[in-house]
Amino acid sequence: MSYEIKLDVFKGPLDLLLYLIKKNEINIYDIPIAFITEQYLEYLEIIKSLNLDLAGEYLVLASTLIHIKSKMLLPTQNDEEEDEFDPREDLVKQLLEYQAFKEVSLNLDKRSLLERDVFKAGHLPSRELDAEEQSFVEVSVFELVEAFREIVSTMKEEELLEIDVEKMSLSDRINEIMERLAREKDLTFTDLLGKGKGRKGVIYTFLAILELMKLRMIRAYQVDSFGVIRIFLAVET
Amino acid sequence: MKDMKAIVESLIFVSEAPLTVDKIREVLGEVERKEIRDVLYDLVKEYDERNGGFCLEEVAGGFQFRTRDDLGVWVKKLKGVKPMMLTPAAMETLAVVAYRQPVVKSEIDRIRGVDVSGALKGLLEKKLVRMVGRRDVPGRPMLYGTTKRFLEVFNLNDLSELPTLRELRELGQ
Amino acid sequence: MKDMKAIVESLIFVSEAPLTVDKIREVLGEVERKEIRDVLYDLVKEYDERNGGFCLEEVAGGFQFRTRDDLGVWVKKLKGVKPMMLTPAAMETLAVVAYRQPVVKSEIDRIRGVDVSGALKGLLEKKLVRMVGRRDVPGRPMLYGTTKRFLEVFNLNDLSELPTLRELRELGQ
Repeated sequence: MSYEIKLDVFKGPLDLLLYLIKKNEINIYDIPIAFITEQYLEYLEIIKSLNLDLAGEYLVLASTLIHIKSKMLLPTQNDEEEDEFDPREDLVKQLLEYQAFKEVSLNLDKRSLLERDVFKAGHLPSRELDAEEQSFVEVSVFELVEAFREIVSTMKEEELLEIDVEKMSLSDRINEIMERLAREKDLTFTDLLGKGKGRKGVIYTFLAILELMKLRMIRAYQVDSFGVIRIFLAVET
Repeated sequence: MKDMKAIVESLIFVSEAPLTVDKIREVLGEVERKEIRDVLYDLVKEYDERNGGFCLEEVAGGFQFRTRDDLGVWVKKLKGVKPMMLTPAAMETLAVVAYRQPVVKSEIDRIRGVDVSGALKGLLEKKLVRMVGRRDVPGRPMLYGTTKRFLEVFNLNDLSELPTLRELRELGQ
Repeated sequence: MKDMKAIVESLIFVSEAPLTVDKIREVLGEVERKEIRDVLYDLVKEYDERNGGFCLEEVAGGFQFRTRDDLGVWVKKLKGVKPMMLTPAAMETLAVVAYRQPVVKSEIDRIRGVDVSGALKGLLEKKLVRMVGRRDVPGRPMLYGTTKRFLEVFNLNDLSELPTLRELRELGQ
């Protein structure tokens, strides 16, 4: 597994190239290709040595630069042709276009952005209206048992063998559930039973839920029969 | 209509999104658009002069109350939320979509010189960019454009308000 | 503090729930509660006199902008949603809880002459009523009381402002 660090300093190979052009005070219409290629490759080496993941596009541009360089080294075949094709032309065009958009994006960034610089009225959220339209039905212990049975039946065989007696007490589990609910407001039944707890953990959790329901500390609801069972705190904490 | 200014004001106040003249007209019934517009500009001016905690702005084809620019720091302190951040890469991608729309992904890739898949996905999720159709060429690639939400977030009334850049115009398509 | 009024106003403006003096103080830093309170009452008065689309109200221990009472019909027309509906049975149950809190269910049953389980459940779900403890008698029955949300919905600053039963019924439509 390769460790990848997203490099946000450069927004891409064109950005790096523009940076180098600016840094060296180079005329963009007359780029000394050999020099800039050398600089560019040097930067790639530094980035690589920092163990940063280098997007393929950086290498594509590197090969483009080398290709242009080699073309410029070749003697022009027909000396009589006055306005010969400059191998840098396409690259310069691309750089200018990119630079224009880069400026536009900086301009956009300077605007008063909603939710960053300006804010609209904090409405009593409409989600409350949505929530009221869903009518929850309180579920019976019966339905809980059915959901429990399903979870246990999907557990792997080896998990059933694990017996680890004093790892977890019922009251620990109760406290854990209450704490989670206080934090998260509501949780699905499956969230609480969770995976990777082993059969014993699941059973303890289930018993804790039953106990809490009996004490009326929590309530279980579902929107429709066989729907997701949600557990809510029945008391405000 | 008696009290029209107060009614219009209350309607804007309770709207989640910028409220359009048409929508106001729908609620008020038979009132001239011009009359509504007059009331709206009156309100804009009034809030402007008052220079209070928020003002009324025309944005994304409608009207919306927004906090005053320079008070953002305090609001952030209250809300303690991280502001909506667009990375430079996302901002550049958005700029290309905004100015070149409708545009295919390969064109954005070409201009930015990188694969913009990630940035584009983020912009779609933030509902700043949407798919607007398909280009009628082999493979029928998806075309992208900006959303109304983009106008709202960037405080623009419509796309023509996008700042023009000389260089961009010169380069053309 | 320069501009304190505008800042306070913007904070209330962006808040989802009524904003308390303490919360404002948390944001502003070292400012006297009294000073904040003065600014708030200034604003309340200002909006009151302006008589526009909304006003600033002290509610549920905080301050909140609300559309003017008599404009509610227009707002409903815009939103096209029914406001929170309480059945007469729910309203009566709520009244009993509000005036008798903390109260056990059997007492509400007795006063209303019916089993209020259903109505009580609805009120709990709407977060107008909550469990506040248990009575120290055999069986330890649950005690019910009203919530902060109840104050907010009924536009009360605290329980001492409770309207008479007749008024309450009218509010609930």
